[in-house]
Amino acid sequence: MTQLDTLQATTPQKPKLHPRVKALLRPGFLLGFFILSSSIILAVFPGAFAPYDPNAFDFMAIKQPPSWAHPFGTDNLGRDTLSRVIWAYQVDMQIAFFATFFAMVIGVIVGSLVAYHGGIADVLFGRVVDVTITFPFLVLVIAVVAVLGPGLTNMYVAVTLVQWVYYARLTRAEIMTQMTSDYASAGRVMGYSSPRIIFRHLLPNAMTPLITFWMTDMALAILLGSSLGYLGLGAQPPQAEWGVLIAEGRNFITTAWWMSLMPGIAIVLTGLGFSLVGDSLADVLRPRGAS
Amino acid sequence: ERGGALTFARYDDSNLVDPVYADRNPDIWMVTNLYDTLLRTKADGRTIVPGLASGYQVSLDGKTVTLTLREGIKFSDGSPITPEDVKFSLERATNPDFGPWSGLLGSVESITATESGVTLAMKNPDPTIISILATFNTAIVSKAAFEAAPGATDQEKATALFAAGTPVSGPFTLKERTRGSTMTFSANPHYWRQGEDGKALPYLDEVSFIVIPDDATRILKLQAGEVNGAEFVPFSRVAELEADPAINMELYPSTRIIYAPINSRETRADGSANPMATNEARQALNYAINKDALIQLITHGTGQPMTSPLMASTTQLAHDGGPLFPYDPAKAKELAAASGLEGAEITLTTLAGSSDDATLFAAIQQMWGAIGVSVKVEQVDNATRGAKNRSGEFDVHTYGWVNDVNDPAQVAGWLGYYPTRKAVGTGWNNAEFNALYEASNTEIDPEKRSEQYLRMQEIYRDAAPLLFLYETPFAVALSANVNGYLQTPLGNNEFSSAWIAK
Amino acid sequence: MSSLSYLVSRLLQIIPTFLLVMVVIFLLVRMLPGDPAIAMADAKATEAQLELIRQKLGLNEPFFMQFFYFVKNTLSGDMGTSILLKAPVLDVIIERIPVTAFLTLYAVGLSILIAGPLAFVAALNKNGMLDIAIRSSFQVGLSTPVFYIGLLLLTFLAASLRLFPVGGYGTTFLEHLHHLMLPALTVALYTSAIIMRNLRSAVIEVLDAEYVQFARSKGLSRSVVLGRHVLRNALISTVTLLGLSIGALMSGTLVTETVFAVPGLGRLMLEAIFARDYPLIQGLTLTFAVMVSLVFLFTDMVQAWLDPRLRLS
Amino acid sequence: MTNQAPVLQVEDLHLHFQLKRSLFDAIQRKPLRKVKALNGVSLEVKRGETLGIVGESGCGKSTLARCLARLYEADKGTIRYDGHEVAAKNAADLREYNRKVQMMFQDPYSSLNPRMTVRQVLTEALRVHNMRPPEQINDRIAELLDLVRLPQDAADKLPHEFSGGQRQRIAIARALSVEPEVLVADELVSALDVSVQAQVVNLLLELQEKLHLTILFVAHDLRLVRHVSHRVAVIYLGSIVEIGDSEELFNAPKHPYSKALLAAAPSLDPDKRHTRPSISGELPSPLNVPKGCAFHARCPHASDLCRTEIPELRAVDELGQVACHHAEALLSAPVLIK
Amino acid sequence: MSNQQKSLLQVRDLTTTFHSKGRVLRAVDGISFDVRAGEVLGLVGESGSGKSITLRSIIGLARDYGTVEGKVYWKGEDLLARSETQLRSIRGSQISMIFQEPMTSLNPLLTVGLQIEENLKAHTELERAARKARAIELLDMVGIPSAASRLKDFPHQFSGGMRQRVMIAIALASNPKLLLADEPTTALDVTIQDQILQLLLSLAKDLNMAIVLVTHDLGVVAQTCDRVAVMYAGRLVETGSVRDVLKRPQHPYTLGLLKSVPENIPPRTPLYSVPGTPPALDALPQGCAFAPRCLKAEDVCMKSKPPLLVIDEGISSACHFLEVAREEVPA
Ligand SMILES: Nc1ncnc2c1ncn2[C@@H]1O[C@H](COP(=O)(O)OP(=O)(O)OP(=O)(O)O)[C@@H](O)[C@H]1O
Ligand SMILES: Nc1ncnc2c1ncn2[C@@H]1O[C@H](COP(=O)(O)OP(=O)(O)OP(=O)(O)O)[C@@H](O)[C@H]1O
Ligand SMILES: [Mg+2]
Ligand SMILES: [Mg+2]
Repeated sequence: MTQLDTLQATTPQKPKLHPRVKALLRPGFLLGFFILSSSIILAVFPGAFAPYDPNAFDFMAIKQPPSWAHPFGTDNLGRDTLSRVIWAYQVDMQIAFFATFFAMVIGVIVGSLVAYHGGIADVLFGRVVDVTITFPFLVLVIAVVAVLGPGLTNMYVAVTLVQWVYYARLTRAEIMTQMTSDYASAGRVMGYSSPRIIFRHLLPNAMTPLITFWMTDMALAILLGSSLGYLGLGAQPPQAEWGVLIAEGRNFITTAWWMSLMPGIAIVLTGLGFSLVGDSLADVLRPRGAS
Repeated sequence: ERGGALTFARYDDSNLVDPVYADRNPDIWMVTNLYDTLLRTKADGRTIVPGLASGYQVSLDGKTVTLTLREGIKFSDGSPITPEDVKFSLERATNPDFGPWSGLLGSVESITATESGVTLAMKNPDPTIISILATFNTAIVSKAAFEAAPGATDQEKATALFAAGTPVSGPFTLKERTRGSTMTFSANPHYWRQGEDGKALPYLDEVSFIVIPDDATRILKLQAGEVNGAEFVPFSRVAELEADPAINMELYPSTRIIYAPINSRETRADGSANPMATNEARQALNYAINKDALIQLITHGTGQPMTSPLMASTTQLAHDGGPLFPYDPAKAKELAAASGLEGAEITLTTLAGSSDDATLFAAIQQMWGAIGVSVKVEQVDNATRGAKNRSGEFDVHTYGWVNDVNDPAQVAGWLGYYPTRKAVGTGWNNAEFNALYEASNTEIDPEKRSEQYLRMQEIYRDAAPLLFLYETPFAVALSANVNGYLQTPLGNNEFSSAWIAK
Repeated sequence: MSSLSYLVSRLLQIIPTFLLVMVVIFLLVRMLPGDPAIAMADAKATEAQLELIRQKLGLNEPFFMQFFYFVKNTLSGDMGTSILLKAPVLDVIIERIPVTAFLTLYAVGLSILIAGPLAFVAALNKNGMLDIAIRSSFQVGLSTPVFYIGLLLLTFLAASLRLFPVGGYGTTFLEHLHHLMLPALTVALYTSAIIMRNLRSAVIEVLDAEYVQFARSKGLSRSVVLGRHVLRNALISTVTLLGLSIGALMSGTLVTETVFAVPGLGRLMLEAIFARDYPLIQGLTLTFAVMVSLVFLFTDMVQAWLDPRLRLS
Repeated sequence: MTNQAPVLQVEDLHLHFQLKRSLFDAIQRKPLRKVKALNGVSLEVKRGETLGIVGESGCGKSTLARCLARLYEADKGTIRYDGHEVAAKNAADLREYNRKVQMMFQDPYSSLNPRMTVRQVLTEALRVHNMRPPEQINDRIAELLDLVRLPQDAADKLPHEFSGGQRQRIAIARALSVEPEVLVADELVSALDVSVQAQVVNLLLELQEKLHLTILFVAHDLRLVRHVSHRVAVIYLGSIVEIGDSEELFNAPKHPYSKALLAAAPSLDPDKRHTRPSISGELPSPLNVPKGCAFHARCPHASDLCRTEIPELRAVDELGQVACHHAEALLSAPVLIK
Repeated sequence: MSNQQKSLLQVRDLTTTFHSKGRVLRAVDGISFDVRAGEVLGLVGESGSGKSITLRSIIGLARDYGTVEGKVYWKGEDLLARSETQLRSIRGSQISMIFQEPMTSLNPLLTVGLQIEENLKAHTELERAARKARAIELLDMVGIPSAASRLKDFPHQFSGGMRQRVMIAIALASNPKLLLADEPTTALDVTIQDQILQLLLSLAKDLNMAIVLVTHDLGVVAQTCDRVAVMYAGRLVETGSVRDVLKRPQHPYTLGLLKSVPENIPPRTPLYSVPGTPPALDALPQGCAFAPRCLKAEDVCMKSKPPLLVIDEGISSACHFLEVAREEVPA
């Protein structure tokens, strides 16, 4: 009287909408997604949206307050602030991406390898982390930019040099957690190679906090880009960059507030977009069933 | 009633106010508040008048200079200022091991103290010597104080003496100081000079300095009424502050010129042919720039075009030939075409974080675009720019200059004389210019010297190793009740005649 | 006893970090274009004069000799003389440490005051309107450049309303509090956003924990449950973050210190870099490294104090 | 059952986990603290048999299982497979060993990669070990699903779409995919409900029959172990205290600990309640295993000898071995429950 | 048996639903039962059948995250109608609860002493010194050696069994009349489980305290309970005295559970197993929740939910075909 044959798999009924998709339909994500996608569109096609040449001087229209002709007003050289803010999307979205992407890639690779193999590499890594996080960050960035020459590419190099450590740290911790799961051991029992276990099994499960962190980091990269722009080490003129725009506007905060306020709003909005999307993605990407 | 205590917001702190070791403007410009010189320059920056020395005499051959000390002059501690102190001070100033300024007294052979003053024996006649004796680095310090000061070297002693209680010869004494943030001077009761109202100088009981590096913050501090003055007001704020009835916006004439050295060598540092190697090319670049527009955009109308290629118009022997290279796009184009400049790509090296330079770059890019020259920017910090200037690894970079000495020799040697600094790093090397410069440095006939200078200015103008941009004043905002403050054309902050209306 | 041994072993761990930082900064400053002589004498000096200066500063010595002297002197407590300030580096740094420390602690204090209660409110209203409102407002602090926030605060709170002085540091403790309010607030707006995010999710997590449920099943009052059981546990992860932020703050106050004319280490660092003041840059970097390490050590101790599981090895 | 030569031979296996020691402790020359997880375990598993391993939490059951699966490297001792020492093998042989000796884990929620579908899991296993040419992989997956009684549409689902029992069956399918000879089941059913447990246990019994598998069945549910095992080993603090024929051991445990353990297991009969705990005292920590017999502190029969001498595992009759100084004397003592 | 006393706790139609992500999940579905003073009631059922939520609903913890309906009479008063503040005076003093996981249910940051005294502070007038004395007494009572010196220890310094004892001590601090014990021994080893169960039983006897003991182990039920209630998918399917239920199960599910335990069956033979898996609580079938797994199910089972009917003195079952089931009772 074996019941084995009558075994039936009663899998939970599927809801109509995939729950992950549903999670994405929440207002937070929608707003964030809208902000980020608009930002990307503006960054890719600034020319299509900017009403004026962002660098054209107009001595007849210096420091004009917002009006229909210049919705965001004009700056001290008569340049249209709206156009400059729009063109700055290109630069700042680039900063957001490139100042973080390579750091993430390197950090993730190093972090996973170190976590998985442990031993002397892990000890060395610990030292590198110590030195990097105790080393004054801006000093390193300023120094690297000064050595390599200012400009965005070198800024990316500088930031990557420091920032990868944070990704690696996070990845390491996350992989270590994942390694306590039996599926990692199962991989070894199955006789899989360590690269396969690390990159095929562990890493995809460790990605969620990394992606959240990445999103936040992109927002912070824009902020850092602005600070470096303020110090003249970031974007190079005539490229409009929000930090540079704000820095330009700060001498006119009482006489032409729009010069600094408008790019300021752009930064805040973009930051908001990144963090909204980051938070929602964290919810969505978390593998279900793993409580 | 003249007097009161004044608080002044500065852009940077003085690190060591000593005649010999002052090497940065915030130090140099403070020296004469603490240490008086033998001779003085009047407010116009040209006329030399007696100071601690009541008179001077230059021998006919120019080989001996005799100075007579004023009667009854005293250091702030009441001890007399003696010829020995003067000899000590001048010997410090000539010692090449000490500060960077010893070269200014390079012509002095020896110094002897006499009953009534000192006598300088000269190696050769030096037309600048009188001006130098009115310059901060020859200011008089107390020999006794130095001998008593702790420290093994002269520099250590000088550092130790930059402290409260040190006997000084100038109108103020140092009362207290917190490195990096504040410094207070109080009136020297033994100071010898009298003001125009016949009362003893200084009028002020105290001057306090607060270091506020950020321009906007400095102005806010003044607007909030927390200080009585703020220096280095950005020109973009001048109009706004001029309109403020509570604020007295002062634009002091200066010897400051803003220019841009052009690499004039045959080849660039990377070995490629240099399109800016010819006079015509450099002239084209100059003609293509609308200085008036720059003056409006950057100095907001406070600046003025350069009229002498070698120096600011306030400098002695400056020859006013009208604005240099007035904007002439047609001529620029023509010259550019003729000199093969068209199509060249030039890198403009600017100072990172300077909004003036950013504007300048934006403007130049447009203006040169019109003559077919494309411009790239390269932002660097000050030290990097200095290194590039020295190594010649630049095309054009921004620069500025303020005279330290009340004589054109310093600026001319700097801008045009090849052996000193390769003509401000441009590599321009003109034999006639060099010879004239050398001759002028020993020429004590003012007439002849003036002619030499006229010729040098002509040569320099034609060769145009610089972009001649503009001259700017020193913009200082004072609260309306401050009177008598002066920033000299050399930049010195003069508080001795300042007072606060009660 | 065991906490002492822990302390000592943690202090020992700082040593290799310190040595590595020494190597990095030594190499880094010498890679910077330009040298102190050029930065110091600027354009006005001749090559001969520069040589003289370099000689005086020992810059003509072979590279490794310079490093040897650097290490030797540093380890014997001598960080050299600042080229820019013409004063012993150690003196200058000791003068300025209290300023930066004060500003940092002040900012951290403000951050906690701002972030703490609001994180709780947000967590208790998870995904409610209040939560969203709080989180979005902090986003502003998280994405506005410091120099801009600083300027706004100065313009409105200081220059217009005269609530606070414009910049400076003051001389007495109360003056410090008054003068540094705005710079601390500027920094706190940023830091509190980071702390708020972390604390909020920690509180949410702890609220779900079994021991909180168990505490409630004991019939404890809400304030006891939240104060004793939730807050403390939620703080544990936040303390680490706080430590990291303090570390970043210390060296990150350079722009704030410049805008608010606060004579702290950050601003000095900026000046030192521009002046290529090798000894000063080196000294400051090492100071930062030690200070940050000590902060990390301190946060570890706080954590151990909060969490008895960490106390025993 | 099948009484052949042993397929696995474990001899004197030791494994101590070193706890992290701070720098300061090292300087002070404080001794390293070790968790003594395994202290000389020897056993043999015969081909086709099921060896049950029981013991309380932390006694080293999983550690032993993991040593056998080569997740841990033993400090001392040997493991032989088919008479060949495993440690001496080269990398390729080790992979082959790992294929032949498969392990399954307790936690159905963490033993499967949450991001891989069942098909991906099985495909990967089949590919890596070249079990089937690529074109046959899907057929083989269908076969495997069938074997573990999962519906075919399970192949393209993610683990979270399955119940605990189903996940364990997926884990079994994964292990079976590489056609192993030995299965190490570490608490395979402990996390499951009784009714589901029965399903999985039945499946395991059936597969063993069908595929001639050798099974190491690690569990703490004594009833279950008794049901599935041919032989049983009782572990206490990293050592085997008793090993022998399952029925014999359950009917007449010889070691005092085995007795206490069996007595503590609650009987299903409400009329057979016992009113006093079968044993007092907490489990000692494996950080400081007591001297002598590890059990002496809780043993009602402990003598001075027990406090000083470690008892050897020795045969008292043909069916089993005991590690107790007083085994013979206790043989006559009554068993508390069943 | 002296079951004539009045009920201490009466649960009537208790229903707890969760609304999450647009789905309704009925974790407890209209259950009713009584607990009499001094008795031990076992609540058994598979994982996820709603046992814990039932307890949490009674004590008012579940209403934070779910909707709790029905009545819970405590000494004649409906607890569910009470405010949080009113509930607090009952929680921990009259009704206490012990949680499933001794490892996570004690606050790791607070000393054991504090966690005991906390309860005393909330519910008694005792002074500080008296509280301490009481805490020591309690630890002593649950069998923790050298209790006085362990008050200052933190939970992580105790073993799992000791932690569970500490939890019991906390729960007993204010002499509750009812102890809700949510799988108090599931996380423990058999030998320790044995000790804890014996402890609970003797305490219940000494203090005349009623216990609701949640477990999924039928052996534990057999060893400790007076009466049993069997839960399946949020509903009670069977209640009765422990003897009745274990020896003469009425419901096919109870029967299935009992049969899947490998007892009285030749080794290595297939075990009986209830086919299939429990249904998801947010997708319950229309009729009897057990019907899809029931070998005896017929159309009526698919259509209507059987009510819990009293079929004999003290035994109730919820099945359309009770007679059929009864036939299957093992001899
Ligand atoms: N990787 C490890 N590092 C340190 N100690 C470990 C490690 N793995 C196991 N231990 C310790 O070794 C001892 C034996 O552990 P093991 O997991 O083998 O016990 P177990 O019998 O399987 O227990 P359970 O029934 O709880 O699964 C335990 O004290 C455990 O804490
Ligand atoms: N906060 C909640 N939100 C939504 N669903 C919940 C919540 N808490 C519990 N549930 C669900 O309610 C059901 C009953 O849970 P409960 O914890 O009472 O089960 P249980 O019988 O105690 O199981 P176990 O034996 O595993 O402890 C489960 O399906 C569970 O997923
Ligand atoms: Mg285990
Ligand atoms: Mg439960």
